[in-house]
Amino acid sequence: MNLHLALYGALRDADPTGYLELEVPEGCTIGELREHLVAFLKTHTSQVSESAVRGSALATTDTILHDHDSIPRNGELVILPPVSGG
Amino acid sequence: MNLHLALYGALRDADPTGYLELEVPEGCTIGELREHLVAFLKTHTSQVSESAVRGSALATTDTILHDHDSIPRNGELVILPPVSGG
Amino acid sequence: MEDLYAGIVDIRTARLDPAAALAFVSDARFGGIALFVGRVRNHNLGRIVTGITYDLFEPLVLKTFRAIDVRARAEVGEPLKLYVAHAKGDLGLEDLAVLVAAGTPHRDEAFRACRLAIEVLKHEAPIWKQEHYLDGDSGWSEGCSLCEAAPATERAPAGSHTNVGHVHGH
Amino acid sequence: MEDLYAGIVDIRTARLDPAAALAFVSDARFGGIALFVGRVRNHNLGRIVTGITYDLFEPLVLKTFRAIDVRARAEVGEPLKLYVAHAKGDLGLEDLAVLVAAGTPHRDEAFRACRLAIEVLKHEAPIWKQEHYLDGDSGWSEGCSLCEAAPATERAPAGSHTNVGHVHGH
Repeated sequence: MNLHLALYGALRDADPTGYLELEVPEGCTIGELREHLVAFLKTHTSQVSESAVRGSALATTDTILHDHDSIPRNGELVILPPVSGG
Repeated sequence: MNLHLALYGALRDADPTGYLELEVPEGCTIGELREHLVAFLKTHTSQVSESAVRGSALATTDTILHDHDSIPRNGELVILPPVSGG
Repeated sequence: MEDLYAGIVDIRTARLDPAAALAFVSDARFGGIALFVGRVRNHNLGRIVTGITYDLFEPLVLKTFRAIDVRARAEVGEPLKLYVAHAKGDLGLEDLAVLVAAGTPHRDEAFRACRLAIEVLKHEAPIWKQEHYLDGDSGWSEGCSLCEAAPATERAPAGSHTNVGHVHGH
Repeated sequence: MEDLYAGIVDIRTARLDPAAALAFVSDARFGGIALFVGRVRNHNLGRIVTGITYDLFEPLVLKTFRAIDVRARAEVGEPLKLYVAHAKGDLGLEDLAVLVAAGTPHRDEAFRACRLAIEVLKHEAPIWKQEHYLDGDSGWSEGCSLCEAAPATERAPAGSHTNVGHVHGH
Protein backbone atom coordinates (compact mmCIF):
# COMPACT_ATOMS: atom_id res chain seq x y z
CA MET A 1 0.00 0.00 0.00
CA ASN A 2 1.05 3.59 -0.58
CA LEU A 3 1.52 5.83 2.47
CA HIS A 4 1.52 9.62 2.84
CA LEU A 5 3.71 10.57 5.82
CA ALA A 6 3.62 14.15 7.08
CA LEU A 7 6.91 15.45 8.49
CA TYR A 8 7.44 17.62 11.59
CA GLY A 9 10.39 19.07 13.49
CA ALA A 10 13.82 17.67 12.59
CA LEU A 11 12.19 15.26 10.12
CA ARG A 12 11.12 18.20 7.96
CA ASP A 13 14.75 18.14 6.80
CA ALA A 14 14.06 14.75 5.16
CA ASP A 15 12.09 16.37 2.33
CA PRO A 16 11.34 20.01 1.50
CA THR A 17 7.76 19.15 0.53
CA GLY A 18 6.96 18.37 4.19
CA TYR A 19 5.90 14.80 3.45
CA LEU A 20 7.14 11.46 2.16
CA GLU A 21 5.44 8.91 -0.09
CA LEU A 22 6.35 5.36 0.87
CA GLU A 23 5.26 1.96 -0.48
CA VAL A 24 4.94 -0.79 2.14
CA PRO A 25 3.53 -4.36 2.06
CA GLU A 26 -0.15 -4.84 2.90
CA GLY A 27 -0.67 -5.85 6.56
CA CYS A 28 2.47 -4.04 7.68
CA THR A 29 2.46 -2.92 11.35
CA ILE A 30 3.61 0.44 12.69
CA GLY A 31 6.79 -1.20 14.05
CA GLU A 32 7.57 -2.66 10.64
CA LEU A 33 6.80 0.65 8.96
CA ARG A 34 9.42 2.34 11.14
CA GLU A 35 12.05 -0.11 9.85
CA HIS A 36 11.01 0.62 6.26
CA LEU A 37 11.29 4.29 7.04
CA VAL A 38 14.80 3.95 8.48
CA ALA A 39 15.92 2.09 5.34
CA PHE A 40 14.17 4.55 3.01
CA LEU A 41 15.67 7.64 4.65
CA LYS A 42 19.18 6.18 4.49
CA THR A 43 18.96 6.28 0.69
CA HIS A 44 16.68 9.33 0.40
CA THR A 45 18.55 11.88 2.57
CA SER A 46 21.60 12.44 4.74
CA GLN A 47 19.87 15.21 6.70
CA VAL A 48 18.12 13.00 9.24
CA SER A 49 19.81 10.77 11.80
CA GLU A 50 18.70 7.17 12.21
CA SER A 51 18.25 7.73 15.94
CA ALA A 52 15.78 10.55 15.24
CA VAL A 53 13.71 8.17 13.10
CA ARG A 54 13.91 5.36 15.65
CA GLY A 55 12.84 7.83 18.37
CA SER A 56 9.87 9.01 16.31
CA ALA A 57 6.28 8.11 17.04
CA LEU A 58 3.78 7.50 14.27
CA ALA A 59 0.34 8.96 14.63
CA THR A 60 -2.92 9.80 12.97
CA THR A 61 -4.30 13.30 13.45
CA ASP A 62 -6.15 11.85 16.40
CA THR A 63 -3.83 9.54 18.29
CA ILE A 64 -0.33 8.10 18.63
CA LEU A 65 -0.02 4.55 17.30
CA HIS A 66 1.84 1.69 18.98
CA ASP A 67 4.32 -0.62 17.24
CA HIS A 68 1.82 -3.51 17.15
CA ASP A 69 -0.96 -1.36 15.65
CA SER A 70 -1.80 -1.78 12.00
CA ILE A 71 -1.50 1.07 9.51
CA PRO A 72 -4.73 3.03 9.02
CA ARG A 73 -6.62 2.18 5.84
CA ASN A 74 -6.39 5.67 4.40
CA GLY A 75 -2.57 5.50 4.49
CA GLU A 76 -2.34 8.96 6.09
CA LEU A 77 0.22 9.16 8.89
CA VAL A 78 2.26 11.72 10.75
CA ILE A 79 5.84 11.15 11.94
CA LEU A 80 6.53 12.79 15.32
CA PRO A 81 10.23 13.04 16.20
CA PRO A 82 11.35 13.57 19.81
CA VAL A 83 9.58 16.67 21.15
CA SER A 84 11.09 19.86 22.55
CA GLY A 85 8.31 22.35 23.20
CA GLY A 86 8.10 25.07 25.81
CA MET B 1 11.59 52.53 82.74
CA ASN B 2 8.65 53.61 80.62
CA LEU B 3 8.02 51.75 77.36
CA HIS B 4 6.08 52.71 74.24
CA LEU B 5 4.79 49.56 72.55
CA ALA B 6 3.31 49.82 69.06
CA LEU B 7 0.48 47.37 68.32
CA TYR B 8 -0.13 45.41 65.10
CA GLY B 9 -2.61 42.83 63.85
CA ALA B 10 -4.80 41.19 66.49
CA LEU B 11 -3.00 43.16 69.23
CA ARG B 12 -4.46 46.39 67.83
CA ASP B 13 -7.61 45.30 69.65
CA ALA B 14 -5.74 45.82 72.95
CA ASP B 15 -5.96 49.59 72.65
CA PRO B 16 -7.62 51.85 70.08
CA THR B 17 -4.67 54.27 70.16
CA GLY B 18 -2.49 51.63 68.46
CA TYR B 19 0.06 51.58 71.28
CA LEU B 20 0.51 50.80 74.95
CA GLU B 21 2.50 52.61 77.62
CA LEU B 22 4.01 50.20 80.13
CA GLU B 23 6.31 50.73 83.15
CA VAL B 24 8.86 47.95 83.72
CA PRO B 25 11.86 47.61 86.08
CA GLU B 26 15.27 48.79 84.84
CA GLY B 27 17.35 45.92 83.42
CA CYS B 28 14.27 43.95 82.38
CA THR B 29 14.83 41.48 79.49
CA ILE B 30 12.54 40.95 76.54
CA GLY B 31 11.38 37.62 78.04
CA GLU B 32 10.49 39.34 81.31
CA LEU B 33 8.77 42.15 79.44
CA ARG B 34 6.50 39.60 77.74
CA GLU B 35 5.38 38.36 81.19
CA HIS B 36 4.65 41.94 82.29
CA LEU B 37 2.69 42.39 79.09
CA VAL B 38 0.59 39.26 79.68
CA ALA B 39 -0.25 40.47 83.19
CA PHE B 40 -0.96 44.03 82.04
CA LEU B 41 -3.28 42.98 79.23
CA LYS B 42 -5.27 40.71 81.54
CA THR B 43 -6.35 43.77 83.48
CA HIS B 44 -6.33 46.24 80.56
CA THR B 45 -8.49 44.41 78.01
CA SER B 46 -10.48 41.27 77.34
CA GLN B 47 -10.03 41.63 73.57
CA VAL B 48 -6.67 39.89 73.32
CA SER B 49 -5.96 36.25 74.16
CA GLU B 50 -3.01 35.34 76.35
CA SER B 51 -1.79 32.89 73.71
CA ALA B 52 -1.62 35.71 71.15
CA VAL B 53 0.60 37.70 73.51
CA ARG B 54 2.77 34.69 74.32
CA GLY B 55 3.12 34.00 70.58
CA SER B 56 4.15 37.59 69.89
CA ALA B 57 7.66 38.68 69.04
CA LEU B 58 9.06 41.98 70.26
CA ALA B 59 11.06 44.06 67.85
CA THR B 60 12.63 47.39 67.10
CA THR B 61 11.95 48.93 63.70
CA ASP B 62 15.10 47.19 62.60
CA THR B 63 15.14 43.70 64.08
CA ILE B 64 13.33 41.05 66.09
CA LEU B 65 14.59 40.72 69.68
CA HIS B 66 15.21 37.48 71.55
CA ASP B 67 14.00 36.70 75.05
CA HIS B 68 17.47 37.17 76.54
CA ASP B 69 18.00 40.56 74.85
CA SER B 70 17.73 43.70 76.91
CA ILE B 71 15.18 46.38 76.18
CA PRO B 72 16.46 49.15 73.92
CA ARG B 73 17.41 52.36 75.76
CA ASN B 74 14.87 54.50 73.94
CA GLY B 75 12.02 52.31 75.22
CA GLU B 76 10.47 52.09 71.74
CA LEU B 77 9.25 48.60 70.84
CA VAL B 78 6.83 46.91 68.48
CA ILE B 79 4.73 43.86 69.39
CA LEU B 80 4.37 41.42 66.47
CA PRO B 81 1.63 38.82 66.95
CA PRO B 82 1.62 35.60 64.88
CA VAL B 83 1.73 36.57 61.20
CA SER B 84 -0.73 35.73 58.42
CA GLY B 85 0.30 37.57 55.27
CA GLY B 86 -0.20 36.58 51.67
CA MET C 1 -14.52 22.23 29.70
CA GLU C 2 -15.01 25.91 30.44
CA ASP C 3 -12.40 25.50 33.19
CA LEU C 4 -9.71 24.87 30.55
CA TYR C 5 -8.32 27.19 27.92
CA ALA C 6 -6.07 25.35 25.45
CA GLY C 7 -4.58 27.43 22.67
CA ILE C 8 -1.99 27.71 19.93
CA VAL C 9 -0.99 31.22 18.90
CA ASP C 10 0.54 31.93 15.50
CA ILE C 11 3.23 34.55 16.06
CA ARG C 12 2.36 36.14 12.70
CA THR C 13 -1.05 37.20 13.94
CA ALA C 14 -0.94 37.40 17.76
CA ARG C 15 1.13 37.16 20.92
CA LEU C 16 0.77 35.09 24.04
CA ASP C 17 -0.81 37.33 26.67
CA PRO C 18 -0.08 36.70 30.36
CA ALA C 19 -2.90 39.08 31.38
CA ALA C 20 -5.39 36.95 29.44
CA ALA C 21 -4.07 33.82 31.16
CA LEU C 22 -4.40 35.38 34.61
CA ALA C 23 -7.89 36.65 33.81
CA PHE C 24 -9.00 33.23 32.60
CA VAL C 25 -7.92 31.38 35.76
CA SER C 26 -9.18 34.05 38.16
CA ASP C 27 -12.28 33.18 40.12
CA ALA C 28 -13.95 34.49 43.28
CA ARG C 29 -13.36 31.07 44.87
CA PHE C 30 -9.61 31.13 44.22
CA GLY C 31 -6.93 32.57 46.49
CA GLY C 32 -3.94 31.28 44.56
CA ILE C 33 -2.79 31.63 40.95
CA ALA C 34 0.47 30.27 39.61
CA LEU C 35 1.71 31.31 36.18
CA PHE C 36 4.66 30.04 34.20
CA VAL C 37 6.02 32.04 31.27
CA GLY C 38 8.55 30.50 28.89
CA ARG C 39 10.52 33.00 26.80
CA VAL C 40 13.16 32.78 24.09
CA ARG C 41 16.48 33.37 25.84
CA ASN C 42 19.69 34.58 24.26
CA HIS C 43 21.79 31.45 24.79
CA ASN C 44 21.62 27.68 24.94
CA LEU C 45 24.33 25.10 25.56
CA GLY C 46 27.03 27.74 25.18
CA ARG C 47 25.78 29.19 21.87
CA ILE C 48 24.29 32.61 21.25
CA VAL C 49 20.67 32.23 20.17
CA THR C 50 19.01 34.82 17.92
CA GLY C 51 15.58 33.20 17.58
CA ILE C 52 13.54 30.01 17.73
CA THR C 53 11.15 28.48 15.23
CA TYR C 54 8.41 26.38 16.81
CA ASP C 55 6.75 23.66 14.76
CA LEU C 56 3.57 22.04 16.15
CA PHE C 57 1.35 19.18 15.11
CA GLU C 58 -1.70 21.11 16.14
CA PRO C 59 -4.46 18.49 16.49
CA LEU C 60 -2.39 16.37 18.87
CA VAL C 61 -1.00 19.40 20.71
CA LEU C 62 -4.51 20.48 21.58
CA LYS C 63 -5.43 16.93 22.52
CA THR C 64 -2.37 16.78 24.80
CA PHE C 65 -3.39 20.07 26.43
CA ARG C 66 -6.82 18.62 27.17
CA ALA C 67 -5.19 15.47 28.59
CA ILE C 68 -2.97 17.68 30.80
CA ASP C 69 -6.12 19.27 32.16
CA VAL C 70 -7.61 15.87 33.02
CA ARG C 71 -4.42 14.82 34.77
CA ALA C 72 -4.09 18.09 36.68
CA ARG C 73 -7.65 17.73 38.00
CA ALA C 74 -6.89 14.15 39.05
CA GLU C 75 -3.71 15.24 40.82
CA VAL C 76 -4.78 18.41 42.62
CA GLY C 77 -8.55 18.09 42.69
CA GLU C 78 -11.35 20.50 41.87
CA PRO C 79 -12.01 23.37 41.63
CA LEU C 80 -9.27 24.29 39.17
CA LYS C 81 -9.02 26.58 36.18
CA LEU C 82 -6.17 25.93 33.78
CA TYR C 83 -4.78 27.94 30.86
CA VAL C 84 -2.28 26.34 28.49
CA ALA C 85 -1.07 28.08 25.34
CA HIS C 86 1.95 27.71 23.06
CA ALA C 87 3.31 29.91 20.29
CA LYS C 88 4.05 28.69 16.76
CA GLY C 89 6.26 30.12 14.06
CA ASP C 90 9.40 32.25 14.06
CA LEU C 91 10.00 33.80 17.46
CA GLY C 92 12.58 36.48 18.22
CA LEU C 93 14.57 36.98 21.39
CA GLU C 94 12.43 37.47 24.47
CA ASP C 95 9.23 36.54 22.66
CA LEU C 96 6.89 34.39 24.75
CA ALA C 97 6.89 30.71 23.75
CA VAL C 98 4.54 29.17 26.30
CA LEU C 99 2.10 30.21 29.02
CA VAL C 100 0.63 27.98 31.70
CA ALA C 101 -1.60 29.33 34.47
CA ALA C 102 -3.52 27.55 37.22
CA GLY C 103 -6.06 29.01 39.63
CA THR C 104 -7.19 27.13 42.76
CA PRO C 105 -8.51 27.92 46.25
CA HIS C 106 -5.04 27.54 47.85
CA ARG C 107 -1.54 28.11 46.62
CA ASP C 108 -0.13 24.58 46.89
CA GLU C 109 -2.60 23.21 44.34
CA ALA C 110 -1.96 26.14 42.00
CA PHE C 111 1.81 25.57 42.04
CA ARG C 112 1.41 21.81 41.58
CA ALA C 113 -1.06 22.08 38.70
CA CYS C 114 1.09 24.70 36.96
CA ARG C 115 4.25 22.63 37.32
CA LEU C 116 2.56 19.43 36.20
CA ALA C 117 1.17 21.18 33.14
CA ILE C 118 4.46 22.62 31.94
CA GLU C 119 6.37 19.38 32.57
CA VAL C 120 3.87 17.24 30.67
CA LEU C 121 3.69 19.84 27.89
CA LYS C 122 7.48 19.79 27.49
CA HIS C 123 7.71 15.99 27.53
CA GLU C 124 4.61 14.93 25.65
CA ALA C 125 3.16 17.66 23.43
CA PRO C 126 4.18 17.27 19.76
CA ILE C 127 6.07 20.57 19.55
CA TRP C 128 9.55 21.03 18.10
CA LYS C 129 12.08 23.79 18.63
CA GLN C 130 14.57 24.89 16.00
CA GLU C 131 17.19 27.24 17.40
CA HIS C 132 18.86 29.87 15.24
CA TYR C 133 22.36 30.93 16.21
CA LEU C 134 24.41 34.08 15.80
CA ASP C 135 26.69 32.39 13.27
CA GLY C 136 23.76 31.70 10.91
CA ASP C 137 23.56 28.03 11.79
CA SER C 138 20.32 26.40 12.96
CA GLY C 139 19.52 23.19 14.78
CA TRP C 140 16.51 21.22 15.98
CA SER C 141 16.75 20.58 19.73
CA GLU C 142 17.32 17.13 21.10
CA GLY C 143 14.01 16.11 22.53
CA CYS C 144 11.93 13.54 24.37
CA SER C 145 10.78 10.57 22.35
CA LEU C 146 7.04 10.01 22.39
CA CYS C 147 7.73 6.27 22.00
CA GLU C 148 9.35 5.89 25.41
CA ALA C 149 6.32 6.58 27.56
CA ALA C 150 2.63 6.25 27.00
CA PRO C 151 1.63 9.80 26.09
CA ALA C 152 -0.66 11.90 28.26
CA THR C 153 -3.47 11.33 25.82
CA GLU C 154 -3.53 7.63 26.56
CA ARG C 155 -2.92 7.58 30.29
CA ALA C 156 -5.51 6.94 32.91
CA PRO C 157 -5.83 10.13 34.93
CA ALA C 158 -6.26 8.52 38.35
CA GLY C 159 -3.04 7.22 39.82
CA SER C 160 -1.08 8.35 36.81
CA HIS C 161 2.49 9.32 37.50
CA THR C 162 3.61 12.81 36.64
CA ASN C 163 7.00 13.68 35.27
CA VAL C 164 7.42 16.61 37.62
CA GLY C 165 10.47 15.11 39.28
CA HIS C 166 12.04 14.43 35.90
CA VAL C 167 13.56 17.70 34.82
CA HIS C 168 15.60 17.89 31.65
CA GLY C 169 17.79 20.74 30.62
CA HIS C 170 15.21 21.56 27.98
CA MET D 1 20.12 44.98 44.61
CA GLU D 2 18.76 45.90 41.18
CA ASP D 3 17.81 42.22 40.79
CA LEU D 4 15.23 42.58 43.59
CA TYR D 5 12.06 44.63 43.69
CA ALA D 6 10.55 44.69 47.20
CA GLY D 7 7.38 46.71 47.61
CA ILE D 8 4.35 47.50 49.72
CA VAL D 9 1.34 48.90 47.90
CA ASP D 10 -1.31 50.93 49.72
CA ILE D 11 -4.66 49.89 48.24
CA ARG D 12 -5.90 53.49 48.60
CA THR D 13 -3.43 54.73 46.03
CA ALA D 14 -2.42 51.82 43.80
CA ARG D 15 -2.91 48.17 42.87
CA LEU D 16 -0.52 45.27 42.62
CA ASP D 17 0.32 44.87 38.94
CA PRO D 18 1.25 41.42 37.60
CA ALA D 19 2.47 42.96 34.33
CA ALA D 20 4.95 45.09 36.25
CA ALA D 21 6.17 42.02 38.15
CA LEU D 22 6.66 40.06 34.91
CA ALA D 23 8.43 42.99 33.28
CA PHE D 24 10.78 43.39 36.24
CA VAL D 25 11.93 39.76 36.25
CA SER D 26 12.21 39.49 32.44
CA ASP D 27 15.72 39.37 31.06
CA ALA D 28 17.29 38.30 27.76
CA ARG D 29 19.20 35.62 29.70
CA PHE D 30 16.04 34.09 31.18
CA GLY D 31 13.90 31.36 29.66
CA GLY D 32 11.67 30.80 32.69
CA ILE D 33 9.45 33.07 34.76
CA ALA D 34 7.24 31.86 37.60
CA LEU D 35 4.62 34.18 39.08
CA PHE D 36 2.39 33.68 42.09
CA VAL D 37 -0.68 35.85 42.60
CA GLY D 38 -2.55 35.80 45.92
CA ARG D 39 -6.10 37.16 45.77
CA VAL D 40 -8.89 37.73 48.27
CA ARG D 41 -11.24 34.77 47.88
CA ASN D 42 -14.89 34.62 48.83
CA HIS D 43 -14.65 32.03 51.59
CA ASN D 44 -12.42 30.75 54.37
CA LEU D 45 -12.94 27.94 56.86
CA GLY D 46 -16.58 27.65 55.88
CA ARG D 47 -17.44 31.35 56.22
CA ILE D 48 -18.32 33.78 53.46
CA VAL D 49 -15.65 36.46 53.23
CA THR D 50 -16.47 39.95 51.95
CA GLY D 51 -13.03 41.54 52.30
CA ILE D 52 -9.67 41.49 54.05
CA THR D 53 -7.76 44.21 55.87
CA TYR D 54 -3.99 43.78 55.74
CA ASP D 55 -1.87 45.35 58.45
CA LEU D 56 1.90 45.49 57.92
CA PHE D 57 4.87 46.53 60.02
CA GLU D 58 6.52 48.04 57.00
CA PRO D 59 10.19 48.41 57.97
CA LEU D 60 10.49 44.74 58.92
CA VAL D 61 8.33 43.59 56.00
CA LEU D 62 10.75 45.19 53.57
CA LYS D 63 13.70 43.78 55.49
CA THR D 64 12.11 40.32 55.32
CA PHE D 65 11.63 40.69 51.55
CA ARG D 66 15.33 41.53 51.20
CA ALA D 67 16.22 38.49 53.34
CA ILE D 68 13.99 36.32 51.12
CA ASP D 69 15.98 37.52 48.14
CA VAL D 70 19.27 36.53 49.81
CA ARG D 71 17.91 33.10 50.66
CA ALA D 72 16.48 32.54 47.18
CA ARG D 73 19.86 33.34 45.60
CA ALA D 74 21.55 30.93 48.01
CA GLU D 75 19.03 28.19 47.19
CA VAL D 76 18.71 28.44 43.41
CA GLY D 77 21.86 30.35 42.43
CA GLU D 78 22.44 33.29 40.13
CA PRO D 79 21.33 34.80 37.85
CA LEU D 80 17.93 35.52 39.38
CA LYS D 81 15.54 38.44 39.35
CA LEU D 82 12.93 38.52 42.09
CA TYR D 83 9.83 40.68 42.60
CA VAL D 84 8.01 40.61 45.94
CA ALA D 85 5.13 42.95 46.73
CA HIS D 86 2.26 42.93 49.22
CA ALA D 87 -0.86 45.06 49.50
CA LYS D 88 -1.88 46.98 52.62
CA GLY D 89 -5.25 48.32 53.73
CA ASP D 90 -8.84 47.31 53.06
CA LEU D 91 -9.07 44.88 50.15
CA GLY D 92 -12.29 43.80 48.49
CA LEU D 93 -13.12 40.43 46.97
CA GLU D 94 -10.74 39.40 44.21
CA ASP D 95 -8.31 42.23 44.93
CA LEU D 96 -4.68 41.17 44.70
CA ALA D 97 -2.98 40.70 48.07
CA VAL D 98 0.48 39.51 47.10
CA LEU D 99 2.67 39.10 44.03
CA VAL D 100 5.87 37.09 43.80
CA ALA D 101 7.73 36.62 40.53
CA ALA D 102 11.07 34.97 39.76
CA GLY D 103 13.01 34.99 36.49
CA THR D 104 15.89 32.56 35.85
CA PRO D 105 17.58 30.87 32.88
CA HIS D 106 15.60 27.62 33.37
CA ARG D 107 12.17 26.83 34.72
CA ASP D 108 13.08 24.71 37.74
CA GLU D 109 14.94 27.55 39.42
CA ALA D 110 12.12 29.97 38.68
CA PHE D 111 9.51 27.70 40.28
CA ARG D 112 11.71 27.01 43.30
CA ALA D 113 12.59 30.65 43.92
CA CYS D 114 8.95 31.71 43.56
CA ARG D 115 7.73 29.02 45.93
CA LEU D 116 10.43 29.73 48.50
CA ALA D 117 9.61 33.43 48.42
CA ILE D 118 5.87 33.05 49.00
CA GLU D 119 6.36 30.44 51.74
CA VAL D 120 8.86 32.56 53.67
CA LEU D 121 6.71 35.65 53.15
CA LYS D 122 3.68 33.88 54.60
CA HIS D 123 5.56 32.47 57.57
CA GLU D 124 7.96 35.25 58.47
CA ALA D 125 6.91 38.65 57.16
CA PRO D 126 5.16 40.79 59.81
CA ILE D 127 1.84 41.02 57.98
CA TRP D 128 -1.58 40.40 59.51
CA LYS D 129 -4.87 39.52 57.88
CA GLN D 130 -8.25 40.55 59.28
CA GLU D 131 -11.11 38.83 57.50
CA HIS D 132 -14.51 40.45 57.20
CA TYR D 133 -17.51 38.14 56.95
CA LEU D 134 -20.94 38.39 55.39
CA ASP D 135 -22.58 38.51 58.82
CA GLY D 136 -20.68 41.71 59.73
CA ASP D 137 -18.25 39.92 62.01
CA SER D 138 -14.48 40.25 61.60
CA GLY D 139 -11.53 38.23 62.82
CA TRP D 140 -7.76 38.29 62.72
CA SER D 141 -6.42 35.07 61.21
CA GLU D 142 -4.55 32.54 63.27
CA GLY D 143 -0.95 32.91 62.24
CA CYS D 144 2.63 31.78 62.56
CA SER D 145 4.50 32.96 65.62
CA LEU D 146 7.72 34.79 64.84
CA CYS D 147 9.10 33.49 68.15
CA GLU D 148 9.15 29.86 67.05
CA ALA D 149 11.82 30.09 64.38
CA ALA D 150 14.69 32.42 63.80
CA PRO D 151 13.26 34.84 61.25
CA ALA D 152 14.57 35.11 57.71
CA THR D 153 16.30 38.34 58.59
CA GLU D 154 18.59 36.58 61.05
CA ARG D 155 19.35 33.36 59.18
CA ALA D 156 22.55 32.58 57.40
CA PRO D 157 21.67 32.24 53.73
CA ALA D 158 23.96 29.31 52.92
CA GLY D 159 22.65 25.98 54.11
CA SER D 160 19.58 27.62 55.54
CA HIS D 161 16.49 25.48 55.57
CA THR D 162 13.43 26.69 53.74
CA ASN D 163 9.90 26.15 54.88
CA VAL D 164 8.74 25.09 51.46
CA GLY D 165 7.71 21.65 52.64
CA HIS D 166 5.77 23.16 55.51
CA VAL D 167 2.48 24.24 54.01
CA HIS D 168 -0.23 25.64 56.25
CA GLY D 169 -3.81 26.17 55.28
CA HIS D 170 -3.12 29.89 55.30
